[in-house]
Amino acid sequence: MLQVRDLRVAFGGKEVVHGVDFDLAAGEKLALVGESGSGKTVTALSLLRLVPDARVAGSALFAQASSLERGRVAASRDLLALSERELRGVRGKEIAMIFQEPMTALNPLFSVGDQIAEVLELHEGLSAAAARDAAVQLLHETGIPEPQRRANAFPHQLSGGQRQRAMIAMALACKPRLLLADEPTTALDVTLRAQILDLLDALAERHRMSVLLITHDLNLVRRFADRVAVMENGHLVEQGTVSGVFGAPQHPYTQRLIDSRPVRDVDAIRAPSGPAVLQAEGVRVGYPIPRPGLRGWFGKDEFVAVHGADLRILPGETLGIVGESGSGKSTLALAALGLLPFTGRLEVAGGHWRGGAADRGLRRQVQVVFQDPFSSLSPRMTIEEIVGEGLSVHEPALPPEQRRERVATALEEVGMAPAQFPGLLARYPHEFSGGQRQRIAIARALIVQPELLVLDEPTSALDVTIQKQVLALLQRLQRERGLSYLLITHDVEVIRAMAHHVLVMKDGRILEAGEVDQVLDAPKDPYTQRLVESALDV
Amino acid sequence: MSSYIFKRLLLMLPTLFGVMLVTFAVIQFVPGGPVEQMVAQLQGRDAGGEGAAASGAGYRGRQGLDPKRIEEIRALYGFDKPAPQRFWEMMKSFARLDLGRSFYQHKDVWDLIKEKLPVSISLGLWTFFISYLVAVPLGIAKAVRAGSRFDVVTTLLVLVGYAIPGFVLGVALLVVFGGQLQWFPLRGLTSPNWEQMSWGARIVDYLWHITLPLIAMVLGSFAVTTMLTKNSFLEEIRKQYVLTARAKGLDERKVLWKHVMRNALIPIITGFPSAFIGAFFAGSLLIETLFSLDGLGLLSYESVIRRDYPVVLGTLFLFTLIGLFTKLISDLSYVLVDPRVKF
Amino acid sequence: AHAYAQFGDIKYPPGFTHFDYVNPDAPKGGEIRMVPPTRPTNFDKFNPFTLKGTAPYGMGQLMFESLLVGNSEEATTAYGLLADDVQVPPDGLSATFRLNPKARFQDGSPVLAADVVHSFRTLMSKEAAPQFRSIYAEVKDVVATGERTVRFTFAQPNRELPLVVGGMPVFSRNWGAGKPFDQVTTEVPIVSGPYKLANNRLGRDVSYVRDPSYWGAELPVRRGQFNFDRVSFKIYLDETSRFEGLKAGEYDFMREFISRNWARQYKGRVFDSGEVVKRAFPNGNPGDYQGFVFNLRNDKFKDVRVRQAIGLAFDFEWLNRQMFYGLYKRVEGWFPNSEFHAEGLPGPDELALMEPLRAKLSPDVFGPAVRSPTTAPPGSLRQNLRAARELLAQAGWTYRDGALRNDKGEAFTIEVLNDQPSTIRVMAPLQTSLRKLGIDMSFRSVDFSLAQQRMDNFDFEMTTIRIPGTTAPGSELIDRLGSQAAKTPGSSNIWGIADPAVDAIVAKVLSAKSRPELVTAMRVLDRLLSHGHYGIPQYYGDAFFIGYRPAPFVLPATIPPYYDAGNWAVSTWWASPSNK
Amino acid sequence: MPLSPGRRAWQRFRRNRLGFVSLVIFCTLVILSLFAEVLSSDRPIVVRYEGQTYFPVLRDYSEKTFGGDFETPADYLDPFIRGRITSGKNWAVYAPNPYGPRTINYFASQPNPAAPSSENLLGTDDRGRDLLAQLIYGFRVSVLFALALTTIGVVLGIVAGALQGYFGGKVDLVAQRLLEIWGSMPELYLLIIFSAVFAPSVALLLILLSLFGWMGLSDYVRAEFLRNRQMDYVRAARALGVGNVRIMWRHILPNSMTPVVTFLPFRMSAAILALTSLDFLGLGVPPGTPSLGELLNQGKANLDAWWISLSTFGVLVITLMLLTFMGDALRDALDPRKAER
Ligand SMILES: Nc1ncnc2c1ncn2[C@@H]1O[C@H](COP(=O)(O)OP(=O)(O)OP(=O)(O)O)[C@@H](O)[C@H]1O
Ligand SMILES: Nc1ncnc2c1ncn2[C@@H]1O[C@H](COP(=O)(O)OP(=O)(O)OP(=O)(O)O)[C@@H](O)[C@H]1O
Ligand SMILES: [Mg+2]
Ligand SMILES: [Mg+2]
Repeated sequence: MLQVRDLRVAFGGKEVVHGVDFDLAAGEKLALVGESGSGKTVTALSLLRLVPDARVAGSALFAQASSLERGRVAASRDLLALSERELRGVRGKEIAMIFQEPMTALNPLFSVGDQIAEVLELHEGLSAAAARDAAVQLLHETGIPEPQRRANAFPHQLSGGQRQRAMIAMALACKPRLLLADEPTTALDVTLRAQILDLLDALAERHRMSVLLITHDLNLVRRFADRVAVMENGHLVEQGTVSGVFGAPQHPYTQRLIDSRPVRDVDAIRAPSGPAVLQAEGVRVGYPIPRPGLRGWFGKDEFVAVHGADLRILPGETLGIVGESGSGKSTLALAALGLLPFTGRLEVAGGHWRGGAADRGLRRQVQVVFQDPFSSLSPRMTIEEIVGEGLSVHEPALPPEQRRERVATALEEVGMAPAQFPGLLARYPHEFSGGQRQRIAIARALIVQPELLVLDEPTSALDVTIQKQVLALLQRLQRERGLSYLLITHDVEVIRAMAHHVLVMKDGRILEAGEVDQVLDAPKDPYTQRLVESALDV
Repeated sequence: MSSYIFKRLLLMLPTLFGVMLVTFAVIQFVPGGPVEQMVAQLQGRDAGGEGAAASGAGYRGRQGLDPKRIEEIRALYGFDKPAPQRFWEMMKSFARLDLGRSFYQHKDVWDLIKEKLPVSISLGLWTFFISYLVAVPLGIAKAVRAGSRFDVVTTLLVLVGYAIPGFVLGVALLVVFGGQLQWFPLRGLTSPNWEQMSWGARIVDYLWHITLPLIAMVLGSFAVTTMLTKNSFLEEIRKQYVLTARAKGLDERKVLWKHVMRNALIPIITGFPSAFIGAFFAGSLLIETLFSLDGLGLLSYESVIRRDYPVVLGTLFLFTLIGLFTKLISDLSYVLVDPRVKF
Repeated sequence: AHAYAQFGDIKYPPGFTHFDYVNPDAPKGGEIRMVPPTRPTNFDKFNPFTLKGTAPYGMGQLMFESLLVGNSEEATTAYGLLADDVQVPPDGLSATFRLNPKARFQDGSPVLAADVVHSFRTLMSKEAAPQFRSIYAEVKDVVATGERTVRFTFAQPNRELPLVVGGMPVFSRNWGAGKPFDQVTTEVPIVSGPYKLANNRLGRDVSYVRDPSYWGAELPVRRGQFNFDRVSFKIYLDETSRFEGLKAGEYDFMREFISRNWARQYKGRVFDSGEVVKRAFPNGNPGDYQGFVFNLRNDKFKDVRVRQAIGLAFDFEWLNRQMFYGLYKRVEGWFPNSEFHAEGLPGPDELALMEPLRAKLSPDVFGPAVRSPTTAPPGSLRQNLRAARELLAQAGWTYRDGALRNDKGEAFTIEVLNDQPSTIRVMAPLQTSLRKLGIDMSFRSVDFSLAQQRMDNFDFEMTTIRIPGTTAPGSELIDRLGSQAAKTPGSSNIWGIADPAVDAIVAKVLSAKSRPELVTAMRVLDRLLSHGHYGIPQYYGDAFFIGYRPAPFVLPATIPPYYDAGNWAVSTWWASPSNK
Repeated sequence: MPLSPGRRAWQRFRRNRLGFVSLVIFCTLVILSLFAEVLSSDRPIVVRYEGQTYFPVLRDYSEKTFGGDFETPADYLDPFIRGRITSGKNWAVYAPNPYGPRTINYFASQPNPAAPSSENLLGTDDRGRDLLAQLIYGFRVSVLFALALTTIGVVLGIVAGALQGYFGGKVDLVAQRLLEIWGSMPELYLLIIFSAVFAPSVALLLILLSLFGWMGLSDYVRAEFLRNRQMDYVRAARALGVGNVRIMWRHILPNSMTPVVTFLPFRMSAAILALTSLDFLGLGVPPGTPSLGELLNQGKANLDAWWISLSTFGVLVITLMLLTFMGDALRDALDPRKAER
């Protein structure tokens, strides 16, 4: 159904995709895996001609719906040569896209319900009310609780996973014939991931929808895809059936990919060598949400995202938080960082958040990597400025050359060497791939050498090789400097590799807490049990 | 939000009081008050200039005013009372929404304002609508075609429109279309026999009168809004959500007018309320004068220059009050447009 | 008597039929459309006599009548209008008027003594504008001595006073129906004049229609006048639109005040075709004294030589040529274009007045009258400046270290203050020439009120002034030139002239019993003032610059000596057959 | 070799050809006008008189030096002096346009304002000064003044708007009310009071106009800050321990520049006009100072003297256009997403 030949994409004269060829049959599910920054997103986007400021060459023949039935491939159109108008008919209707970073990809000023309904109104010709109902239904299918209310929420009022699901709902709204899913489940916990995959499977089955799945999660590939294509550095290095490629990988990169899994290399916590770096008791966080109707004029209701959490992190310890999407993990982390108002007791690195400049000293000791790296990077600052900012704030005396050097080192440690990326330091955030941005965010946090690092899904956009590298880095730092981590992730393997203690959250409450082996090997709570099971399952 | 609104409404009182107090205090220091104005007028002083004025054939008799007369005039204007008392009395009547009476005209300030409103509203409202109706779409079109020849040429045009001072354009229009060709009338908002006209004729007559002043006013008003719209759109148009909107298959119009528009709106609406209020209450002194339209622009200017303090303070009170409300509305509309905005 | 003259010179004898400068048989009818020479924005009342508000232009001339009325030939003589007889006893302490029994208000009621008394009382009351109380300050009282006779009594003898009260507007007791006078605003006045308001709407333009049953149409003082059935005044807020209005035929008659416009703009199609005529009507009106004023309270201006030297730097000929298109005349003396202007050597009559003051006067005054310096060939500015340098040197001012300095080393600087930014145009050449003398002259224009205030406190170095020419000088001279006034803040003596000789001559002017006496005194005054070099005389115009449509009108054959162009046109022109 | 962000912005600026050319022209004009004394002056550049060389552009010479009457500086346009310094072996090199900003063409052959002629290339204004000289000097005064006023206004506007928008809450609530009070001050009366106390000067005018000139912009900046302070990258910066000032300056401001950049050219041109708008209060520039605003006023007063309004208007439009195109380029330069091709 889709025949891509010699696809080349270049930014400002620099080619990042060097002639990619692949085919995709109707109903087929092709997984595109590869190194972070290898050009997967760009490849997918260029099929819809949505890469701004890029030169796209090659051809992408897309079979017409009618011709397909008659089995004639001849009547296909070259997506790259269609007029804007023709393309518009294709976009959203026949080919839909799930963007990698749902926060920035959703319009911040429209409720997600509206944004989903819009596609339905446009392509299915539904009335506003009908589209709205359909949107709620779609949200429900993706497993968002309280879909009626969530449909009215704006993107910033949703959790990372919820946004991602809204994005998925939007893409699936018109039952497209081809779905370009760019890391669609990174922010979802394992149970939801399974649910979404089932949904996609069902659609592929029923509507012969083809899926181009971009992912780093090899388990996902195994579980879901028919065929797999491996990209490295803008080249498609290997292609084949999943079992074929995974069974007998040809290309060295593929081999490395398959061999990489997070390795546990952490010291057991030493005896409490000092006071806890983070100690929280009964932390409760609520968001104001509008009351419906006229009463909305007179006040707001509160949605409690975290109901009194207790936690404690010792120096050199990693506390992992797993839990359902939307369970309040990020909220808890933000509260711990003093970025959200909360009630309860919280002591960080021996101090309290007081707000404003008074926190300067404390800030240096507590750093964070946000769940959504793109929106957390200032769009008009270069990478050097972004990564170096912590230094210029906390070590203002540092001469500029040294600062630059340290910035380069920090980036190198997360796998972004200036040698590999010419002009790296002077680039702006939007010029990077999702995984690269995530690593920039990690480098930014690490460079100031904090004592406690809050990591909200730090490796969700990284391919396994890089993930391994980053985790190893974190482990090394912990060993060498006694760093503590608060690690939020959906990846049970990462937890296993990194955490000493683990905390399971659902619906704003802590279900279970304890040593990592204890919780993962002998889960008590039914939710935890399901979580661990499905992790093994995929 | 409601508590914020309540706070704002509550704060209007001290603000209003502050505005009046400050203005009143400033006025106390202004050299040459209404008494001096009146005295000078009565004495018929003339500083001389090029044009030899008409020799006043006025009444015979002693000229000049003796100090007693001047005292009387002072009392007439209430200047015999101490300033705090005058302020207090003024505030009391303002609280009753009584704006006082003009020093020089036989009218209440209210009546004066009402009398001038038709002209001001005519000019202002039309200018407002036309300028936004043209400038916003033009700005969007320019943003989409940024850097193209269309962009450059339209920039040039709106700038020329902006740079021609309204009165120069007005004079040119007046001379060519009013004086020479006599297509349009030279002065006023309506013909003298307006009252005898049928409704249809009235509308035609009104439009016929308003055309020239309106052109003179509106041409300069495009540039700022156009450029602001263009730049706001350029700022937004490259963001990721625009890609999403396109990926949905929305046509460019919808992408721009719905998705980008709302995001680009904040700078545009910042100027909107003041422009809207301006549409009602601000006149354009020069255009009004040129086309002999008796509007608020002329009134404000004359009252300030002639030290007609009741008119100055009364209009200030009213306009400030309305201004405070519109400011509130514009602040609220930020939230309406962008739910992330918090005060 | 049928008339009263301040100095007894009455041109028209009793029983005359009409004034010479009107056409007694002018047909009635037609319309004339004018623009007011003042700049109102609109009018908001029908009562011209209260302080607040603006009454329609033209009411005074067209609607209100007085006991006596002047004409355009005699400055100090007035003939009976509402009064058919006026008596002034030899002591000059009263004046008695007998009302014409035919006199009627427009509502048909007769004009009675009680109305005259009412008018006077009303104007003197607090509700009327304060200037009336100044104008009639010397009038002690008025009584109705009969149904149709009134007697005004005066505080002191003053030959002008009968003219003053004779010119008082008279209106009916019923106007305003007993309301306080300052509340009488929208009531149409009940008056006796030849015109009525065309409608009683307040607002922008105003039209008057001739009252066909006007009682005085056949009076000799009215005969041949007020011929138009309709007189309209239109308000334009802007000069350009006003001028375009004339060209477009929206009205018929306008007076131009700016020489540059007159020279440059009155051309083009409508002028070529004769639709509109550009015509300068010469007049015999006394010229306005316009000039720069030295503030003598400043030490640097105390020396007459300094003042004279600065005057020498003023190049009128250049200004007139380069800026005024040769349309203006130089102001000579203080009373240009009038019989009060002194020339040559003083005559015996003048010497008679001056002799007693010889000790107080500079000998120059007895020499020829001062002539304003000129740069017309063979003279030249360079020559004048050389003379000025000499005078300054004599007064102790010499050029050193980049400026003209006195022996204390102070530099000579002048700041000219007024409220009209356009003055800089006139000043610029003077500035340039003064720079050649080493004097730094700067210009400061401030807001009208501020200028007013600084004038009142005499807080300025130099300024400009215009004194309207007058045919009948009077007590205003005391306020303008008297030593007492020089010390009184707010007085019109802004120069600060404090000269006992001037005081003495002013007293002579005021006490003059006959016109020749007055003229002599005034000429002496002119000599004193011009020899004092209290200011730098500038220029005046001796003609009205008029643009009008000729077709609808017929003009009277003779143009009177003293007149105002607009009033003259309204009252003595008549409609041509084309004007229906 | 990686480019610094500043250089990248500069490159982006240069890539906007129109903007770059505008910048070049504008700078050239400003620089030329800075040398106005050489281009247009009533003093000759060099005079050779009786075997001696004089440089009147640089120094005052008394008229007596050249055989005149007065000790005061010579008027080199006076036919008398002119005759002396150009007759016989003497010679003088006059500036290309031999009139200064205040030189009245005293020996003009036509009444003022005179139409363009070989004597005065662009004609004269209504008091006999050479229009070209007026434009050159007026451009200089006006543009320098406008630059200063705009800079002050923009800085104040940004600071005030940023503080209110960034801190929001009580700061915003109170500051806004104070600004409302400040903004409704009877500006004209304050100016009149000032004009009573101080003599007019450009500096005074600058201060007075600066007092109120920033308020409009501050509203726009405030609105942008109110929105942008909620962005995730601000939260990230805060988490990093970045101080408020730095957050405002480095993170929010660059993303809130749209209104600032848009208004820049308009503010400039408004400032040019404002220079003489207060003339009627006696608060404009000292009378006689050449300025574009004054020429515009003259143009209105002398409609038939088309050369005044037309040439002034031309200069104004060109200035405004250059500024706007520069503004466009600046916008591009500040936008990292702008394609670099
Ligand atoms: N606008 C841009 N300008 C310049 N270079 C860009 C731009 N967008 C992406 N790139 C570069 O193109 C390459 C491919 O990016 P792409 O987003 O396709 O990677 P990816 O395979 O999706 O990686 P990830 O798994 O990290 O998301 C990256 O090296 C990135 O730095
Ligand atoms: N600004 C907000 N207003 C209202 N509700 C919010 C807001 N932000 C988050 N929420 C709600 O709070 C809950 C917790 O959100 P949070 O982001 O902490 O989830 P999470 O555990 O990080 O989930 P994920 O794994 O999907 O990122 C979610 O249900 C979300 O809808
Ligand atoms: Mg990607
Ligand atoms: Mg989260």
